[in-house]
Amino acid sequence: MEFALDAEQRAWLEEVRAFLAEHVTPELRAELAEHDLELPGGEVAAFRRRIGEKGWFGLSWPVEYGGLGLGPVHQHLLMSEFEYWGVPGPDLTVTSVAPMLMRHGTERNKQEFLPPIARGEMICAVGYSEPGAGTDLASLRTRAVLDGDAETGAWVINGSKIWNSGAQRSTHEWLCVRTDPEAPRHKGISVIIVPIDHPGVTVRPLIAWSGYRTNEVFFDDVRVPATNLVGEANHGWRYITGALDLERGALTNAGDLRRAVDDLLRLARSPREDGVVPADDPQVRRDLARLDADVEAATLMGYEAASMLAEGIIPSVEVSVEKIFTSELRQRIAVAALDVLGPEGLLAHNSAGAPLAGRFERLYRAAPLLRFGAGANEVLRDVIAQRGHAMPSYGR
Amino acid sequence: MEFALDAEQRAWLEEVRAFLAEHVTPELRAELAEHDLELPGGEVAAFRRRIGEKGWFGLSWPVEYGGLGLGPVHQHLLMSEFEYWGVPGPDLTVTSVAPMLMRHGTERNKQEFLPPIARGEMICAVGYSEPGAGTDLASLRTRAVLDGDAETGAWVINGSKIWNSGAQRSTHEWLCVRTDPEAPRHKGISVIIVPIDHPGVTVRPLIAWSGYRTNEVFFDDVRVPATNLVGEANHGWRYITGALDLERGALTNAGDLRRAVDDLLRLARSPREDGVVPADDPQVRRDLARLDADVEAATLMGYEAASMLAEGIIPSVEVSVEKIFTSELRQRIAVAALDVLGPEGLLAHNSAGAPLAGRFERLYRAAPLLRFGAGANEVLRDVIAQRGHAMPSYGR
Amino acid sequence: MRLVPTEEERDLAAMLRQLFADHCPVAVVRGLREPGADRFPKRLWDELTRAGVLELPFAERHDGAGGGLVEVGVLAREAGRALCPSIVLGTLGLGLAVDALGDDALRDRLLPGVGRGETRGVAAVASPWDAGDLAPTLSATTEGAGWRVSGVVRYVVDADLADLVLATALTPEGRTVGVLLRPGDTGRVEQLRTSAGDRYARLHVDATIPAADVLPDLDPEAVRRVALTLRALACVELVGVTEAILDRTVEYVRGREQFGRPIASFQAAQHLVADIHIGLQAARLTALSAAYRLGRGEVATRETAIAVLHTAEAARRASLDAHQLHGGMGYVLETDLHLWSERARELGVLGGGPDQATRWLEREVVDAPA
Amino acid sequence: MRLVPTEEERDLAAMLRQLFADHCPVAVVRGLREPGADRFPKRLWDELTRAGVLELPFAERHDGAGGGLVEVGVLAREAGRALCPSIVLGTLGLGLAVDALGDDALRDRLLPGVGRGETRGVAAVASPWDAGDLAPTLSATTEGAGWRVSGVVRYVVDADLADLVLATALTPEGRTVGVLLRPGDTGRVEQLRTSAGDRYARLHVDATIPAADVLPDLDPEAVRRVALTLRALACVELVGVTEAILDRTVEYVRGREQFGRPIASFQAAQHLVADIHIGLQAARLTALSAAYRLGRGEVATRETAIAVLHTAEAARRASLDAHQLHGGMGYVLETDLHLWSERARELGVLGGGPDQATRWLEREVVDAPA
Repeated sequence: MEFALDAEQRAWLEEVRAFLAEHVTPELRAELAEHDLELPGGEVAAFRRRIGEKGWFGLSWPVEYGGLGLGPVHQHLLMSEFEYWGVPGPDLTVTSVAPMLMRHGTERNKQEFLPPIARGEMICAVGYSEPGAGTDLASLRTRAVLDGDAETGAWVINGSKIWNSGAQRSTHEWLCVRTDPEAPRHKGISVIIVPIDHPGVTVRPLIAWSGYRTNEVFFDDVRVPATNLVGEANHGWRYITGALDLERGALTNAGDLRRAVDDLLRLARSPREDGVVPADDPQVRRDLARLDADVEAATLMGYEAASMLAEGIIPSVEVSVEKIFTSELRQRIAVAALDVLGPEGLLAHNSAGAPLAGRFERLYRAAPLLRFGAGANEVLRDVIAQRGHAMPSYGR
Repeated sequence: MEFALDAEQRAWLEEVRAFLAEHVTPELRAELAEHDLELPGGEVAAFRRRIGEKGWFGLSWPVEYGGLGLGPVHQHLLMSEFEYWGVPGPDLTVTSVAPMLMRHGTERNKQEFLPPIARGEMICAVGYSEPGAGTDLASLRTRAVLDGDAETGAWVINGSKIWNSGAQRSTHEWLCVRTDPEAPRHKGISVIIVPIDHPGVTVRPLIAWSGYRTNEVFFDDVRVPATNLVGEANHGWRYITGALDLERGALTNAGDLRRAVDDLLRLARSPREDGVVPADDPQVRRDLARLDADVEAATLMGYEAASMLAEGIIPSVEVSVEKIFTSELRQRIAVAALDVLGPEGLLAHNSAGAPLAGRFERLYRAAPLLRFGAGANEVLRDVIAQRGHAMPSYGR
Repeated sequence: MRLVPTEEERDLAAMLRQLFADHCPVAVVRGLREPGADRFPKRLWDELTRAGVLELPFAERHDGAGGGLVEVGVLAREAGRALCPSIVLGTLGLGLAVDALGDDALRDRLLPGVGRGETRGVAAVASPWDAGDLAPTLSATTEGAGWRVSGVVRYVVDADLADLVLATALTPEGRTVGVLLRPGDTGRVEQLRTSAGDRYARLHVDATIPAADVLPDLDPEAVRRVALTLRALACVELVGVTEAILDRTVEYVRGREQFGRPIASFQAAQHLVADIHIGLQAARLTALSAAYRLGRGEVATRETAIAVLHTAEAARRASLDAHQLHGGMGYVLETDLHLWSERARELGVLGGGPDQATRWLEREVVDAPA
Repeated sequence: MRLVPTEEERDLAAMLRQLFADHCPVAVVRGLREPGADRFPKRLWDELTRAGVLELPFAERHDGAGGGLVEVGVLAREAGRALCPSIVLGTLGLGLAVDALGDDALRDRLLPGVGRGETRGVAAVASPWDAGDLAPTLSATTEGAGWRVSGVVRYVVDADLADLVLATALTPEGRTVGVLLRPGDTGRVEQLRTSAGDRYARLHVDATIPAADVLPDLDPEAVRRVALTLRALACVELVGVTEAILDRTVEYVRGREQFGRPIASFQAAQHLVADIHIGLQAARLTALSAAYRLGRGEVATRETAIAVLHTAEAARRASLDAHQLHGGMGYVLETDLHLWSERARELGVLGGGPDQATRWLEREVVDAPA
């Protein structure tokens, strides 16, 4: 085992950092602070183009699909660094959708969809969860019925999806639907790609406590070409569950946590408005030390999962651990910040005079998401026990 | 609500303290340290006689059964104070067995058994759990078959009980048996009083990690008079489950925890062998403050349960909370002591040079018992959710 | 020791719960947060005044109902449950502070108006970071018949709604006096934005105030008892907030299915609920105990510290685990859970959270002789 | 970064696991604790020596196998799993300390004997309360051709089994020297009792020792690295202990029924196991990381502190929750679980537990510039 970056990994990290140092401009930061990702055609779009020019959207894709063919450790280093800088990097379209297309898509799927994804022109929202089902994906009820044959016909889609983040700025929906209602619940599920501007698609905004916008998306007799089916009909469950482990790994690097603790350390070393320097206080010191130790563990978990992927091992238990650990740690950081900052920590995000523009005020509101989202931690604890230790299902 | 002792309660507490100050002699302490409760006829026995002379074994019994007719708050104050002083007070025989006899026993049961209990001559071991069943009492398999009629016949008993604490120094076994094997598992259970010196009773010692002796007790064709049946046949489940709530309350006052934190505070204020005064250290200070706060909460929980009993309300959810809280707190105290004392805290209980004769070394080994014993905390959390919040059984 | 509520306490709680259910529904609470909305809950205020809520703890000679801190606690807890706008308990706090620190003349002048709902305000006699820190941030010197007062009072809640803010100021001789500030008149009010609206303000004070508005030579112990009383009442309020979170959450998980069965039937969900319940039992008992002791005139620093520890931690746990149990359905603004979460957050912070309380407790417990 | 074991590491682990399974069954471990028993595991020692375990990290010129700290870590982890008697890793620790602090002559003199199992011992170069505290508790002055050494070395593990104890002493000039003590010859050995037998001792030293047994002018950084290395290896050992606890516990709950179903099928049991697993994953990675960095010559104070935090807490949680999952069946001495629990307790304490490690980490992280 090697607990240090080797020369090539160091060089790669330097390249990523140099890129960020050049392109994360004050203008980009200002736009992100004010608009998050919601301003089309602005700095964020330009930043995305620069990433595309480096080929980093296809960083981990095989060369044959126009990727750079770099490995999971490279991808992990890049994603962690982008998270540390707090800027948007490769998203689910390239880290999750594209690999599924490569692995499971038909030849036609690949030709039709991979090139625009590589160019950054096609961006997918991922439509899995439905109102009333939450983490229980297998109970989805959105239906697609084939009208005509598999070459020239059309899928007719009815239903709705929830927690459809980014649907308002996506070109397509990567949509999980039920295509065989008679089959057992894990069978009969397919994946269909739906252009989001198609007639019958309605996007309704849902605003989360964190201020983040997500959506409910309704499909009302939406017709898409039969060839928009990904891979084979009724095999979708296998496609997406395989991808979920990877997605979970990609979602849960510790870059943002390292940044949060570094930020909190910085705040704690400066006097508050009441003149107290929190880092002089023994309790604050202890909490910060403890958080540093936990971020270090989370960071190593990320490297471990990436290393396993690089060896061709799917780290499904390991990324469940990482996801639980990082999501609960994020919440502990936010709670610790409350006590470090006192009333100053209650000043609203982006309001005048809030410490670090209220990033910890928002973190407290943002932290719950990753405990219940992307696989509720309770379900993932079951996974650790059942998949990791052969403990029996309790009949869920 | 009154969060302070009233004049009568204060007077009672003073009486209890005066008794303890007089009778908890260095000789009694020395005997307890060396022999625990195992030395017959010594200081502990004399101390028990003194308690009996005060009438305090029957403290909470109605006057008609020879008791003092005092209420649950008095009993709670006495029990907490005895726990604080670390000396044996009224035990399950008087706090649990006798009340069940009064509530559910036949007239003959009462006449036969209550007077010797009041005199301290009859001491019961409580035989509920069986090997292979743990907290799941309803699955008990020890059988009793009636040979003859209910007046002149005999119960013939076969089976075994585990975690039979004190069996080696008891006169009788308060034994839960199955008397109707055809009935559903919660039915068909009865309680029979078995003299422990009867032929066919074998007591096998089990030594716990804490050093505490408990026993497995075997019943091999043991014959006892039919009239040793408590109350009616096949109604035992109701008798004992009603008593368990009370027992749990009695088991879980915070007296020993208050004492443990006071002891730890005292140790922390003195220099260790390496010259460090733990209480000068900010982390130790924080931990001790936190433990004090938790003991205070536990203490109030005890008063609350006693107050409810005094109002005629059975605090079944409240004592579940109290039992979980105190048992987990006990463990946290023991863990905190590890860090306060360092290697000195590893010196064996009763060994030369161990701080406070190694009481915290032993506490670490003793603390696990009350988390899983007397109703495992997991089962009690189910009770809180299901009985306290009408959450549905998950089919246990 | 009698830790069960009396019949009177139960009746008062029931009356108040009904009052809040009728006049403080969640729509009212939401409305006050909307950008540009009038932050004063006029109709609720009138109903509460009519029911005598604001005169609860004051003596009959001041037109009060003669209740004690235990009754105020019953109110605070129900107010917490209903997320009653903070100006209500804030104004009561002003009244309690005037009652404790003022002379009879001041009580006669102010308390009837507080009780009738005609005078609104808040007491700000301790550091918002640390209710145990009583060092004034204002200075005061006599000037003619009045006093010149200047400085900044930080993080005053609802200053925009207050007729009077009772703060403390340091004289050149090093004595502490109380000063009744009239936001706006006595200096600039700098509003500070929170996620629940512009609820806090920095009061920049630079004004001459009449001698009648100055409480001379405050007894430090009395000020401390007031500061702790306000902190303890916030703990009791937080217990109510936490109870409401628990109730809402249990109701939600009992109704909602996942994997073909109610969420409430999963043992993991039951244990989250049980742990909220356990934390709440500790929070409730310790908060009521602190209020009781302060009400008896004790400077219950230890009990208040313990109450802060238990209530803040129970509330945080409850609120965050409630989000976990609700999942996405409790995370979108339209489902309201965040209203309780934010109140839980605030009440666990203002005047010092668990860290600060632990510092008090260290001095009380670790430094005290065995 | 490559956080998967190499094939060589896996092979070494498998070999060692088999070796311990064959020669260090729990009966051996129990036997050493019995009152009056010979505390030296003779047969196990011979097997380990034969397998070359004690020469693992030393250079070939000292008859060693040329391995590094990563290989010693593999050994420590398997030793932890099997509760291998502490004299084994203690003796290796003595060898590592001599290797790091001695000159070539000393290495030539001692390491071959350590590797062949002929010299047993332990290094005691830091405070047993705090591995970061290197202040010697012995004093040493030259006396003729040798040195006069006196003082007390506290909480030395296995001193009764040791031929040599490497400690440090302070000279009148304030320099730190290493001293090789021979328990018994160099002063009284005061045995101290633990629940696992008379495993610790106070060495009361008052003797003249030859110059050859003194390591003059130690580099403070080197001593620190040795102290941290020994602490980090104890962390790795503790990972093995925790893994064994988890494995035993899972096996137990899968086989044992309650309420008519396996305990393992209760979600609460699964989540206790999952939390042990999560703690263990953090413990394993941080402990191996610390050992790796120390093996590269870094004074990895931060990494060692983090390892202590995670390993000690994971082990305590695992051991106490294992008792919870076992119930009474794991609480009686005849079921052996307590053997692991006590080792977990000890390894989380000696040299400083989580509190102490947090103190190191505060200095490394909070005081460091951003």
